[in-house]
Amino acid sequence: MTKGGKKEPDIRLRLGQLSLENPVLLASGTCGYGNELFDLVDLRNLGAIVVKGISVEPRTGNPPPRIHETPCGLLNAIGLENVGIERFKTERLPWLQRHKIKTIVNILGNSVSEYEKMAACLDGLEGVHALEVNISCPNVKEGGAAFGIDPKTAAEVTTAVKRACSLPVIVKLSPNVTDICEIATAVEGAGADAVSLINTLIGMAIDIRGRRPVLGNVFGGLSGPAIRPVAVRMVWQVARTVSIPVIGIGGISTYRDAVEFLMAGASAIQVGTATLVDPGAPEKILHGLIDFMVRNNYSSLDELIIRD
Amino acid sequence: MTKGGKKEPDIRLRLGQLSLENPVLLASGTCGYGNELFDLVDLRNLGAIVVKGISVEPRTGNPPPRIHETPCGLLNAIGLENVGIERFKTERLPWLQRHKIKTIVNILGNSVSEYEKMAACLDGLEGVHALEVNISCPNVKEGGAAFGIDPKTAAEVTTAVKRACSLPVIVKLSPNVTDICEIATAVEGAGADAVSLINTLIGMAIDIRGRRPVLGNVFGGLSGPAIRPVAVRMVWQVARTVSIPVIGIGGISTYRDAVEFLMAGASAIQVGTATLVDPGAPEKILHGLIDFMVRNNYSSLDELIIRD
Amino acid sequence: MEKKRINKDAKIVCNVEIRPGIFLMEVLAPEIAASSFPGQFCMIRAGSIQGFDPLLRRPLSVHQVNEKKGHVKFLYRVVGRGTKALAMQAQGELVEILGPLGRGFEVGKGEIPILVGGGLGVAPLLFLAGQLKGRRAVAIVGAVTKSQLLRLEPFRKTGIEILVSTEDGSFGNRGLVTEVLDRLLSRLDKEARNDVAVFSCGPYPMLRATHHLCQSRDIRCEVSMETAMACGSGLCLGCAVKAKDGGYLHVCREGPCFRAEKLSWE
Amino acid sequence: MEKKRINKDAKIVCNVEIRPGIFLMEVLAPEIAASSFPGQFCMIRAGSIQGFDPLLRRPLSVHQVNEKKGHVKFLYRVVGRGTKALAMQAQGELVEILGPLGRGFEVGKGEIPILVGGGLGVAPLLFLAGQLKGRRAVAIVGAVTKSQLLRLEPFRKTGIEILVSTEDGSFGNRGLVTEVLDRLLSRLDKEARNDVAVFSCGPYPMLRATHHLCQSRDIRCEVSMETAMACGSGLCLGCAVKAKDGGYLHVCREGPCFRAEKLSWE
Ligand SMILES: Cc1cc2nc3c(=O)[nH]c(=O)nc-3n(C[C@H](O)[C@H](O)[C@H](O)COP(=O)(O)OP(=O)(O)OC[C@H]3O[C@@H](n4cnc5c(N)ncnc54)[C@H](O)[C@@H]3O)c2cc1C
Ligand SMILES: Cc1cc2nc3c(=O)[nH]c(=O)nc-3n(C[C@H](O)[C@H](O)[C@H](O)COP(=O)(O)OP(=O)(O)OC[C@H]3O[C@@H](n4cnc5c(N)ncnc54)[C@H](O)[C@@H]3O)c2cc1C
Ligand SMILES: Cc1cc2nc3c(=O)[nH]c(=O)nc-3n(C[C@H](O)[C@H](O)[C@H](O)COP(=O)(O)O)c2cc1C
Ligand SMILES: Cc1cc2nc3c(=O)[nH]c(=O)nc-3n(C[C@H](O)[C@H](O)[C@H](O)COP(=O)(O)O)c2cc1C
Ligand code: FES
Ligand code: FES
Repeated sequence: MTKGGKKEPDIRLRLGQLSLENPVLLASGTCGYGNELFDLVDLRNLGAIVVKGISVEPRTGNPPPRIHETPCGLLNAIGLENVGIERFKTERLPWLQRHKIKTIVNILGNSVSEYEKMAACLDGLEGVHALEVNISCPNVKEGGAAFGIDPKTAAEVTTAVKRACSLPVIVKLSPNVTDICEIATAVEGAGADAVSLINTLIGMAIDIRGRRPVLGNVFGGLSGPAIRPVAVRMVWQVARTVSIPVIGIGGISTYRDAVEFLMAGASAIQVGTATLVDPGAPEKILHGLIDFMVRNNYSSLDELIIRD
Repeated sequence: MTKGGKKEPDIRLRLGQLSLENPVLLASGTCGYGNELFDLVDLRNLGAIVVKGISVEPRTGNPPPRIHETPCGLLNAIGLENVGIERFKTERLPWLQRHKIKTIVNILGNSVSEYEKMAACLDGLEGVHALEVNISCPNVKEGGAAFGIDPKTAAEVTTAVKRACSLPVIVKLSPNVTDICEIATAVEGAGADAVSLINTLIGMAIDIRGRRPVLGNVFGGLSGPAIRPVAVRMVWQVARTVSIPVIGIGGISTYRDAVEFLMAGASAIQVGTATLVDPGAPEKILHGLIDFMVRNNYSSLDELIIRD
Repeated sequence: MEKKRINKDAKIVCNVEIRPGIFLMEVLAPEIAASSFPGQFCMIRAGSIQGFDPLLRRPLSVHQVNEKKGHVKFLYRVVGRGTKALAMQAQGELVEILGPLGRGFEVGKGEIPILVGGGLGVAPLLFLAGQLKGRRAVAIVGAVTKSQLLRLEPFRKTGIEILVSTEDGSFGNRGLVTEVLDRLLSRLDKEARNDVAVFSCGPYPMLRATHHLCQSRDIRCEVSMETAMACGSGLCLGCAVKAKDGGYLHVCREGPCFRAEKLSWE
Repeated sequence: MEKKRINKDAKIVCNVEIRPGIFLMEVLAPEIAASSFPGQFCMIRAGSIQGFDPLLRRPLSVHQVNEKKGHVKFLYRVVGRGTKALAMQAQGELVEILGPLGRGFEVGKGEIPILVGGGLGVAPLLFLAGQLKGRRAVAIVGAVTKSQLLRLEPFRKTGIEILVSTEDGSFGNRGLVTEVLDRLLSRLDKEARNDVAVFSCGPYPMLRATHHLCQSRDIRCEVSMETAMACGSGLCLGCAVKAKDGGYLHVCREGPCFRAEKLSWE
C-alpha cells in the first residue's frame, strides 16, 4: 500500500502470542463492552478493545457522584461496576465474537484465587484474545492495599493467572508506587507477556460549598491529559527495564501524544478518557499516527523508539 | 475588623514555634528570593515566603531546555540552580530582613551532613524564621535515590536538621511514593514541626520532531493545576495521620483551590506555579479566601477543616 | 436496531443571549435534527477551546429542531467554564457535538400530557410541546420572576394550553410550578387522573415534589434527571443515580427521562 | 531603583490579521506604553481562555508604543494554542499582561545602529527604529518572499534607511538579511566599523550568522534571544541559555537582548 507516493508503514505488532493489526487500543473502563460504540466506531479498525474490568461476581459500583472534572483531567470512582464474568460470557462476549473484534478482557479480583478463577474461566473462549490483569484492586486478605503496589503480590497474581490459562497475559501496572520498575520486573519474572501502564493516579476533590469530598467514594482515579507527563516518564523507565512489550496509557488524546509514548518505548498504546470526550478520537489518533510515520519516513513502529 | 457588617475571620496560624499572619505562602522555586517580586507584590501581606532551595555550594543548574508546558501543568528541570548558602546570606537575606518579610528557607543537600551544615549555618540568623527541608533530592551516598522516598533516610535528615538548629523545621514531602503517610509519620517521629506537601510529580515529555526528551535533564517535576487532585488527596491522608500541622501545596491557583486544601486538613497553603503565571495570584487567593470565610461565616481557619 | 448517533463538528447558525446569562444556540446538524426525540440530549463542547480545559463535553437537552433546515436549538444557562466557552462562540464557528443521546420522554397514545418546567427545565419541554400540536395537553412553566420566564412565545405557538407561574406573582399565577400542578391535579377526578401523565424537568427539589404529587394520586410521571457526565454514551458508567430497587441507573442510557417511580427519592 | 512592572488586564484596541497567520494587536496599557524600551517584552495571555490550558502566558516583544494614547502594539505569529487563543480575541476583550520585562537593546550614544530583522524578528526592531528618528541608522528587514514582508511602511515612516531583502528576490535584494548585512559590513573601513553596532532579532541560525559576521570584524552586536518562559520575571530560572563562560544566563532578566559575545554559540 502506498500513501501519497510513499510506502504505507508497517504498524502491526505482537504482544507475546497475540498479533495486532495496529497499536491503537481502547482502554478498559472507557469503551464499555464495545457494543456501546456500535454506531460510532468500527472497532475492527482498531488494534484491540480492552473491555471494562470484569470480576467473578457482578458489582453495582460506588454511590454517586462518580465522576468529577479537574483541570485537564477526570476523577472517577466508578467502583468497578460490571456485569460479572457469567453475564459477560453470555451477554457481552457473543457480540464481540460475532463482529470479530479483537478483545482483551480486563480482569480484577480481591484475592489471588479470584484472579485465578477468572483466568481459568476465560481460557479458550472464542473471541477472548488476551487478558489484561488489573492489579490496582484492593487485596482484601492483606488489609486492602492494592496488589499492584507490592512486587511480591503483583508477581503472585501474575503467576496464578499464567498458570490458570494459556492466553497472552498483560499485567496493568498502578502508577501509585515509589518504583514502578520494581513491579514491572516482578511481573515479568512471574511470566507476564506484556505490561500496560499507567492506571489512574489516586486523587480527590472537595466540594467547598457542601464541605465534603465530591466523589461518593472520597478517592478516585485521575486520568486524562493532566497525567500524561507522569505516564510518559513511567513508560520510558519501564521500557528500559523489562524485555517484554510495554503498552502505554495515560492522557493520550492526539496522534502526537501516541507518538510520544511509542518513542518512549511503548509497543502499543491505549486511549481512555479521550474516547469518553470524543468517541472518534481513537480512529483520529490511528490515522494521525500513520500520516506522521509516512511524512517522516518511518517504516515500522520499532523505528519510532528512541534508543539511548 | 469587620467586613460588610460581618466579623473579619481570624486567619492567623502557628506552625510549631512560628506564627504567621495568614495561611497563604509562596512556594519554593517560584518566587525567587523575594526581591524579584519587589514591585509586583507586597510580600509582607502574605503569610511567608519560602525562598528558592539553597545548597551548601552554588549550583548552576541543568542544561536547557528547563521548562515545558503540559496540559494544565508545567514540567521543570531547573536543577536546583541557586547562589549557595554564603551568597544567600550576604546578598539575598539582607533584603528580606530589611523589608521584614517572614522568610522560610528551603534547604537541600546530597547527604545528611550537607543538610545538617545548612541548618547550623542558618540557625539564629535574623530574618530566617523557619526551615523547609526539601527531601526530594538525590542521596548521593546511597545510590542517588531521593531521601524522601524512604522513611528511614527521611527521618535521618529530619533528625540531623533538628539537632543542628533551634528553628521550626518543616519537612517537604515527595509525592513520588507508594505511601506518603509512612514518610510523614517517620519525619513527625524524627521531630519535624510541620510537613509540607506536595513537591512535584516526576514526569517527562518527548519532542517528537527532534526524537528526544524535551528537557535537557530528561525528567522533570510536574506542577500546576494538573496535579491538584493528587495533592488534595495526599494532604487529606497525611492530615488524618500526623498530629503536626500540614501545609498544602499543588496546583493552587484560585481561592477555591486554597479552600479545598484547608478543608482537606491543611493549616496553610503554598502557591507555586500560579505565581509564575500571574504574580498577583497569591494576593488574589488571600483576599478570595477571606471573602469566602466572611460569606460563609467561618470565623477561623480551624473551622474550615472537615473532620470525619 | 438502535438509531445511529452522530458525532461531528457542527456550525453555529446563531447563539444569542436571550436573558442575562441565558443563551439560545442554533446549530446546523441535519442528522441530529432528523433523529432526535423530545427529552434526548447532546454532548457539546465549544470548538474555540484551545486545549484540554475544560476537558469534557457538556450535556444539553435538545430544545427545538427544524428538520427542514436541519437546525437544532439548545437553550442553556452559563454556569461554569464549559457553558461560558459556548456562550463566547460566534455564528459560523464550530461546536463538537454528539447526539441524539439517551431515552427521551415517552408519551402514551391516549395520554393527556402535563408538562412541568421550572427555570431552565423548559429546555426539553418546548420540543415535547411542539410535538403535541393538536393534542389535548397542558404545559406549566414557571420562574422566580417575570423577567426570568423563558420562551413563553414559542410555547404559546405550539397551541397547547400554557399555564404560567412566577414565585413572586409578577406574572401569571403566584407560586411554584408544583403548586400550580398540585391545584390542577386536585381538580381531576379519578378517571381523569388515569388519563393524564406528567413530564417534568427542572431542579431536583422540583422534580421530587412533582414525583410526590403524582405518586400520591397514582399519576404516571416522567422526570428528566441531571448528573455529571463524562461520555453521555454509556461508556464510563459515571452518570449513576440510585434506583428504587437499590441498584443504580445510568442517566445517559436508561435516562435522562425516567419513570419517576424507578428512582430512589430519598 | 528599578522601573515598576505592570501586571493587569488590558483592553484590546484592535487585533487584526495583517498576513495569513500574522496578527497585529494593540492594547490599552498606558503605564506599559510609558515605561517600555525597545527590545523589552510582555507576558500575555488571552482573557478568553476558560480554564488552565494553555497555562502560561506567552512572551511577546513590544512592537510599538503610542505614549499619548497609552497604546502598546504586538506583532505575533500564530504558532500554537496560546497565540491561537490570542488571535481569536476581539476588540474590547481583555488580555492578561505583565510588563515591560527584561533588558532591551542598548544603543550607545555615538553609535550608528544597524538593525537586522528576519521574519517576525522585525517585531522589536520597529520600536527601536522609531526611537532612532533623526539619527543615522539602517534597518535590514527580510522575509522568504515579498508577500511575507512585514510592516515595511511603518519602518519607512521612521525615516531611517531601510534595506529590504527576500530570499527569492521577489522584492528588494535577493538573499538572506545576513547576506545584505555581510555586504554592508564589508564596505565599511576599520574606523566605520568602530562606529556601528548591530541589533538583531530573528531565528537562531540568523542570529548566529549575524554574530559571526560581527565577531570577525570586531563589531558590537546585540541579539534578542528566545526561550520557553514560565514567568518572564526572574522567578523560575527556566529561561536559561548557555553563557560563553560556561554558566547560564536567564533570557527574561539578563536578556532577551544580549551582547552576542556573552552567549555560547556552539
Ligand atoms: C441530560 C442533561 C441535559 C441538560 N440539559 C440542559 C439544558 O438544556 N440547558 C442547560 O442550561 N443545562 C442543561 N443541563 C445542565 C448542564 O449540562 C450543566 O449546566 C453544564 O454541564 C455546566 O457546565 P459548566 O462547564 O458551565 O459548569 P461547571 O460547573 O464548570 O461544570 C463542571 C462539571 O460539572 C458538570 N455539571 C455542572 N452542573 C451540572 C448539571 N446541572 N448537570 C450535569 N452536570 C453538571 C459539568 O458537566 C462539568 O463536568 C443538562 C444536564 C443533563 C445531565
Ligand atoms: C522574549 C521573547 C519575545 C518574543 N516576541 C515575539 C513576538 O514579538 N512575536 C512573535 O510572534 N513571537 C514572539 N516570541 C515567540 C513567542 O513567544 C512564541 O511563538 C509563543 O510563545 C508560542 O506560543 P504558542 O502557545 O502559540 O505555541 P505552543 O507551541 O503551543 O507553545 C508551547 C510552549 O512553548 C513555548 N514556545 C513555543 N515557541 C516559542 C518560541 N519561539 N519562543 C519562546 N517560547 C516558545 C510557549 O511559550 C509555550 O510555553 C517571543 C519569544 C520570546 C522569548
Ligand atoms: C471511567 C473510567 C473507568 C475505568 N475503569 C477501568 C477498569 O475497569 N479497569 C482498568 O484496568 N482500568 C480502568 N480505567 C483506567 C483506564 O483504563 C486508563 O488506565 C486510565 O484512565 C488512564 O488513561 P487515560 O488518561 O487515557 O484515560 C478506567 C478509567 C476511567 C476514566
Ligand atoms: C520552577 C520550579 C522550581 C521549583 N523549585 C523548588 C525548590 O527549589 N525547592 C522545592 O522544595 N520545591 C521546588 N519546586 C516545587 C514547588 O515549590 C511546589 O512544591 C510544586 O511546584 C507544586 O506546587 P504548584 O503546583 O503550586 O507549583 C519548584 C517548582 C517549580 C515549578
Ligand atoms: S455519562 Fe458515561 S455512561 Fe453515562
Ligand atoms: S522565565 Fe522564569 S526566570 Fe525567566
